[in-house]
Order: sequence, then structure tokens, then C-alpha cells
Amino acid sequence: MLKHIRRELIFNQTQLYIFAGYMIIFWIWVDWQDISFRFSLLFLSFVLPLFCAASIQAREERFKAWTLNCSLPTNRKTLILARLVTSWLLIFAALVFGLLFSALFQENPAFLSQFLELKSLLIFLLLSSLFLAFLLPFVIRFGLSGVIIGLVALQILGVITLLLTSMSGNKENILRSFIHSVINAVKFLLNHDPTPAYLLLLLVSAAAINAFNLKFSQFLFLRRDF
Amino acid sequence: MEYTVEIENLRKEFKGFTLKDVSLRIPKGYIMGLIGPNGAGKTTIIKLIMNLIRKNSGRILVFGKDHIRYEAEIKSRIGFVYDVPPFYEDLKLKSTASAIAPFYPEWNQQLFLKLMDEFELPLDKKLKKLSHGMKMKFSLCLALSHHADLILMDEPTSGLDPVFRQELLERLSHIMLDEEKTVLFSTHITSDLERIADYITLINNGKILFSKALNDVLENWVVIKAEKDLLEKKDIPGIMGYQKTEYGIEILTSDVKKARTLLPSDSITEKASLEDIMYFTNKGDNNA
Amino acid sequence: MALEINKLRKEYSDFILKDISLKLPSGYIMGLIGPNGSGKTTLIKLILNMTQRKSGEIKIFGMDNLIHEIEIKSRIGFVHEEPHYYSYLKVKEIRSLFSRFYVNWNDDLFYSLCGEFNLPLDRRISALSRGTKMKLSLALALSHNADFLLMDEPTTGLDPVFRRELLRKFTEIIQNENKTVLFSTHITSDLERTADYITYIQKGEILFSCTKDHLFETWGLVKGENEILDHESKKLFEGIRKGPYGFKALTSDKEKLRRAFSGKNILIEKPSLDDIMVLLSRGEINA
Amino acid sequence: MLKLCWKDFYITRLFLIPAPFFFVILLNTFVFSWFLFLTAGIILTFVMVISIPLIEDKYRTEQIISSLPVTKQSIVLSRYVSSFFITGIGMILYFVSGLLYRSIFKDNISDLKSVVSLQGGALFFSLSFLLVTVFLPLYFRLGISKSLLFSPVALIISSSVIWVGYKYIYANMQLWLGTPLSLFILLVIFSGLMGISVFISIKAYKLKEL
Repeated sequence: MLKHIRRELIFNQTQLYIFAGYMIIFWIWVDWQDISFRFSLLFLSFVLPLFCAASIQAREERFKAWTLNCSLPTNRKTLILARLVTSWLLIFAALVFGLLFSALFQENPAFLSQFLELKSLLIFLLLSSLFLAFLLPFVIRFGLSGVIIGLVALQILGVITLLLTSMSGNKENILRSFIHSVINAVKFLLNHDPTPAYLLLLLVSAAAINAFNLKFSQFLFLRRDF
Repeated sequence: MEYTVEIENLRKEFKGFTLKDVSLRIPKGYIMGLIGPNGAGKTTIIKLIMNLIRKNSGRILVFGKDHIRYEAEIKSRIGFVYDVPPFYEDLKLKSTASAIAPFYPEWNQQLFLKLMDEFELPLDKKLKKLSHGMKMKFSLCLALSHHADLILMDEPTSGLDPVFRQELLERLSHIMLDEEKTVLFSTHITSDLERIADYITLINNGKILFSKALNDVLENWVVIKAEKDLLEKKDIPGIMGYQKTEYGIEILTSDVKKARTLLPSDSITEKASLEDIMYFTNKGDNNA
Repeated sequence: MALEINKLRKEYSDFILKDISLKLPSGYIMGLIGPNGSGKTTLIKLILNMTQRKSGEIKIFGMDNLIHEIEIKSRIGFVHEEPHYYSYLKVKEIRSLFSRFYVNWNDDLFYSLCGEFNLPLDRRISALSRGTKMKLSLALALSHNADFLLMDEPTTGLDPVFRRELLRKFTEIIQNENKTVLFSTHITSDLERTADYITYIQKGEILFSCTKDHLFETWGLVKGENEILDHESKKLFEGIRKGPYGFKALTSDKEKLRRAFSGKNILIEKPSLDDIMVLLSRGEINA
Repeated sequence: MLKLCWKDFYITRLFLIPAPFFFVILLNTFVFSWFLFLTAGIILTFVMVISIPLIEDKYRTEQIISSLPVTKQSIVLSRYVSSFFITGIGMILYFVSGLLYRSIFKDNISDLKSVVSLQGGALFFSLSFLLVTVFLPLYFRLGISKSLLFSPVALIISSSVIWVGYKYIYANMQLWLGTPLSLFILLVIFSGLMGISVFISIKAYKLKEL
């Protein structure tokens, strides 16, 4: 498996430099002070997987490199496993870099101490695996152009709900209520006292989501012709 | 006769094209040439062997093992050269090589460097700076550097100048001295095949017309040129295709001995080149 | 005179086109051959003024290609090895795009060519096979009745049957009007079949540029034992390759060589283009 | 040269027809802050401008275009003309969506009024104009991929210019902007910039290896 990770890192090295650049700008730009902790947790578990999975996949599509990867002496299942492991490596590398950076250069001890609790880390792990479990199969099945079309479609959906609510006159907007419910869920997870059973539950569910993600992506990848 | 690759009624359906129940056996220790018009299915067969595309039905055995269950082990002994080199364009040659080297147990770095030097390929140049010919040379380098027992090549010689083509063919025949190696390569330049291939397989819109030893084809296949009315195409044994021309009729037959007995004195018979064979079987007035 | 190049020079970091001169009378087909990276594509690009030359002059139809760039380009049909079009457009959309640029665009010629090449008018270009794309570029080049067809490796990657058809089309074009064709290729059998003139370019220099018949009449492939070769006689050859059973050498003047080696038993045969290329590029050249 | 402009629009008509729809829709997300609204307008116009070079690069059609009976200057000039034409379309769309959203959201987006006005428009046009005159020479010199690497830098500079320009100079900008003198100065600056940019692009494109 080590050779696979090395292959992924070498093949995507230019993309990883750009990814590192974005990470640096992102951590400089973001000021954790005026964002609620639960929102920053949610936001991080959304941004980091998006950057890793999408950026590596972009180069695959552009250079039609799947033909090369599939011709190497390996089978498709291991290729996807390598992709998942590399994505997680990148996510944790970006996270460690970010926390180190904010520890050294930014004065927000509150954010750091709260984030470094075992409970928040596990919640971050759970949320990122959830998002990665949606992103990886989607990118394999529809490719990067699919992701862009998906984001634009979401945008249009947002506008339609916006117009509907302003027309129908009721104050509460469906979109905003959806976002609130997600943030409340995160709040609920955060406020739950960190009993070992609870922490174990978080860990197990994160592992289950990743296992599902692996199996489903492999299933989709086996179907693709190159 | 041991076979490196055995394909039994392989079927693959695409929107506009189907590979219809292809059965093919590639003997070990020989070079097999795969020829056929554009879009006849040559690339499809190579991709099916490499499991790049999924087959609808049929069985493929490589080194006697099923090509999907033992995929990793089989592929470690296959060298591949595709008509479009599938490498990352913005990577240096040496980083591409160093990324894939650990995958091949028998990778030989000295051999790789020697080949790169021989093919005059700069290690530190990015792939997108190279011409098409040099990209093909690079994929050849990679394919030959891990002592592959089976070398699959999809139009390796297109875009290469005659001098390098000759060297490549010499290198291939040099490799073939060791009985274990097998080569399957598809090409459009029939003169290359006539110089080096031991077996020839002709494929035409998804069907294999024949898969024979080259010298058997070159000796027994002839083109008979005669006046039109003289010859009725029905009674020529081993007829494979014919073409009506202003001077008369040209008939391709695979059995010169039998055909000669029936021929009128003034008809001319010439040895059929691979190009003629492709011409008659594909473009001839009938697709016999 | 369709094409006249004198002392054309172009310098790259790793390659120099050294003052090449070339003449191509109109009404003929010229084949351009040479090893990879010897300057064939650079030469074609310079003719079309796609790259900046260092010095030298190119005259097409007698006009300098810098001053009359537009007029020349409207009479040139350019076919690239890998025809790159906007592949999301349909064939008929490419026609309307191109027809706008050429003064003497002739629609019914285009449609008749599409019929002849059976080009599907409303298929997207991305769906076309390599051969059909080549036919499309040829149709586009011919429909603005270009007098000068400039092609960079048109036959690469095409199957022999189709290649034969394409080459027959070239000769047909030459017959009826005095059009000129210059095409580079790696497949020497194509050249031997159709080209009137053959130009061999290697490492940025033109080693010879003459008619095919002249080439095969004067050049000879010489075989003999190694002992005959001494320092003096080596000068007569363009390229020598010594093998265990004797040498194989190339001479540009058969008669002179026959006289020089009258006593010794040597065999002089008609060289194939492949032999010429191998001996010129790989043989020890002592010229 | 105009034929080349026609060609630019002919090949992108599939992309440029739906573009206004997205333009107006996407701006709605930034309705709540004038700064984001203005910057988003400029970015989207810039994206529409670079859509043509992106298509030319993706389909590698530079060679075919240069084999047409056109000179390199006309290729460069036509690219400038079509870029400014699209910037004009961008500005109109920017105004349309500004007015549309003001009518929909009426009271709760007060500060949008100042941006969707003459001064806001002038700021919008001068900045997109600046972006194009900086981007095109880079594009002709370095090709699309490298020049796009510089666009985030150009973006940050332009957004900081908006912030500074609007926050501090806006107050006295109104009275200064109205006078013919200011318009004349602006005109001189723009045409000077434009001349330099075109000159550099033509020189760069001549040397470029196609």
C-alpha cells in the first residue's frame, strides 16, 4: 500500500503544491474568533475533503490517467483503497498544518483547546467521512465536470427556494431552516458529555461510513470503462 | 504449443460497434501482428486483455490464469504501449518512472537508464515538451525495463521515423531470442509486420477473419488478375475477396495450389502483400 | 514555382534549422522525410508563418510569405497530423465557420467532397474516427480550392486501405489542375508510390532534394567485403555500415563508384528509402 | 479582423447564451454585502471573458486558426475587441441584476443602492477593463494555464482597490467624478493603458511558438 500512496503523491505533486497554497491562504484568511465553534467544525469538515478528493480527481480526468493506473500491476479495488487512504492522509496533514499554524501565528487559544478535545476530533472525523462518502463516489461516477454541474444545480435550487419563500410570504425560509437543523445537530453532538460509550459510538459510526464509502466507490469504479 | 494468451468467444458491445465472439490464441515465444482497418476492434481487444474495459461475455486466460482473478500478478509480467501514451503531461519522465517502478518486482533501473540513453530521452524534461514519437519511445522504455513476458503494443510505430522503427523491430527480435517472451502488436504499417511478425491476425469490424502463420499467408495467398468474363468467381477455391477493375477482375485466394489448376494461361498471379489482403477483404466488391 | 525557400534559418535552444534552401515547381507532389525532430514540422510552420524565422526568405506562388501573408494563406490548404477542431461543433458548423474566412470558398465542391468521402454532415467532430477527421480536413482544404496543399504527416495512424485511397486522391488532385502538394511522412512506402520529389531533412539540414526517379537512378546501395574499404574509398560513400559478413554503404553517384571499384567484386542495387534513411542517419558519415 | 470576432462568438454561442442566466442567478448570493456583490460581478465578467481563450486552449485550435488567411495582429486585436464587448455585456448584466434584486429585497439591502449607480458602474467598468488589459498580454505571452495562475493575484489587487476606493475616496468621488476634467483624465489613462497592453500582446504573440 505504501507504493500506492507514493504513486498518488508523485502523480499529483503539482496539484498538491496548489492545494498547499490554498491551505496557507485559507488559514491566514480565516479568523476563528468571530465564527461559532460548531460552524467552524462543520465548515472544516466540508472544505478539507472537497479540496483533496476533487483536486486529485481533476488531474485524473484531464490526463486520462486512469488508463495508466489501471494498467499497472494492481486491481481496481486497491486503486480505490489507495485513493481513500491518500485522501485521509491529506485531510489530516492539512488539519495538523492548520492547527499548528493557528497555534503559532494566531491567538485563539479557545478555538484550539476546544478543537483538540477528543470529542471534537471524533466529530470532525465523523462529519468529514460523511462528506467524503458523498463526494468520492460522486466524483468517480460523474467526474469533476459532474461536481461543477452539481454545485451549480444546488445554487439554482437555492434561488428557487428563495423566490418561493419571498413569494409565499412566510418568513421562515426552507433553505435557512435546513442549515439551522444541520448546525443544531452538530450542537447536539458537541453538547453531549464525552462518555466513553459515546466516543466509541462516534468512532464506530465514522468507521462504518468509511467502509461503505470504500465498497460503494469500488463498485462504481469497477463499472467504468477506460 | 503453449499459449500465453487464450481468448474464447469474447464479446463486447459498444453503441456503434460490437466485438462478436472473438476467439484467439497467442503462442508463447512468438510475435503476433494484429492488423485491420481503423475501428475494427484492435484497440478493444488489447484493452479487454488489460481489463481496462469490461467484457460482456467470454473468457481470457493470460499465462494460463484468469485475467481478472489474478489481475495484479499477470499485469506485473505485461509491458504495455498504447497508441496515446497515458502519462501525466506535466511530470518529468524520471518522476513518472520512479512512481511506477516499485509496482514491478523485476524492474531493472540500470536497464531503464540504458534504454533512456539509447532512445536519447532527457530524464528531466516534462512529458508535454516531447513530440509524439518521443512519447512512444518513453512508453516503450517503461514496457521493456521490467522484463515483461508479454508485451502488448497498440500501434507503437505510428509517428516513429523509419530508422527508429527498424531499430525497434531489431530490438524486438533480439528480445524474442529468449523463448519465454511473447509480443502482440497492432499496426497499420504492414511492411513492419512482414519483416518481423511470426503470426498474423486480421480483424475486420469486430470479427476475426483469420489468424495464421505469416509465411503460410505469404506463400499461399495470391492475387489473380484476369479478364472479367473469363473467370466466374464461384469456382475459385479459397476465394477471400475480389475487385472488378477496368482491365478485368482481381481475385484474392488463400489456396494458390488448387487455384492454379483452374486458371487460364493468360491470367497473372502475384504474391499477395498484407496490404492487398486488407484491401480485398475490406474494400473488395464483396465481403466474402 | 509554387514554393521557393532560400537560406531559411531558425534557432531553438536544442535545435537549429541551418540555412535550408528548397524549390518545388507547381503541379508536383513533394514528400518530406527525415528522422523525428529533424525539422519537418518546423519547416511547415515557418511556411505558414506560425513561428518567427531568424533569417531567410520564403516565396510562395512567387510572393514573399510575410508581405502577402493573407493572400498566400487563402490559397494554402493546411492539414495537421492531429486535426484539432472545436470537437463539440458539427461538421456543417465547421463548414460555415471556415467558409466565412476564404474568399473563393466553394460550397457545392465541399458538399460533393463530403459525399465522396461520405462525411456525416450533422455528426459532432468528437464522434468522428481519426480517418474521417483526416478526410474532413482534406475536404476543408480543397473546398476553398487551395493551390498548395501543405500536410504534416497526414497518413500517420491511418490503415493501409484508407492510405491508398488518400494517396490516390492526391495524385488525382495533381492531374486536373496545376496544384502542388507538400507532405511530410514516416511511411516510406507511401512516398515511393506517389511522390514526384523527395526531400530528406536531417538535424536541420537538407541532405538531398530531387525527383524520385533521379534519386533511384543515381543513388546506389553498395554491398561488399570489408577489406575493399580503405581510407581513400570511404570518401565516396554517404554512409557506411560495417557488418560481420561485409559492409552496406550508400553512394550518391553510382557511376563514379562503379568506375572507382571496377576491379573489386561489389554489388550495386537500387536502394529503398528505408535503406537510404538508415544509412544516412545511422551510418558513419565521412562526408 | 471582425471575422475573427464573429468566430469568437460563433464558437462560444453554446456557452455564452446560458451565461447571462447564471450571471444574474449567481449574484443573488452576494446581495447582502455591496463589496461582495461588486467583486462577484467583476469576477463573473472576467470568467466570461476568459471562456474564449479557455476553449481555444482546451481544443488546441491555435494552429488551425493561424492557418486561416489572417495575420497575427488581427488575432490579437480581435481578442481585445471581443473581450471588451463581453465586458460591456457583463456590465449591463451587473446593472440588470442589481436593479432586479433591489426590487425583490427592497428595504433590507440598503447599501446596494450606492453600488448599482453611476459611480458603482464606473468603478465596475474601470476594474474589469484593468483586469482585461493585464490578463491579455499575460495570456499571449505565457499561454492560458500560466496566465490563469496570476488571476488570483489580480483578483486580490482589484478587490483591495475596490475596498480602498469605495471606503475612503468615495466620499469626495461624487463631486470629483462629475467634472469633464476627470472624465478626460480617465479616458487618457485608459487609452494609454490599452495601447501599451495591445503593443505588448502583439509583440509577445509574434514570438510565440504555435
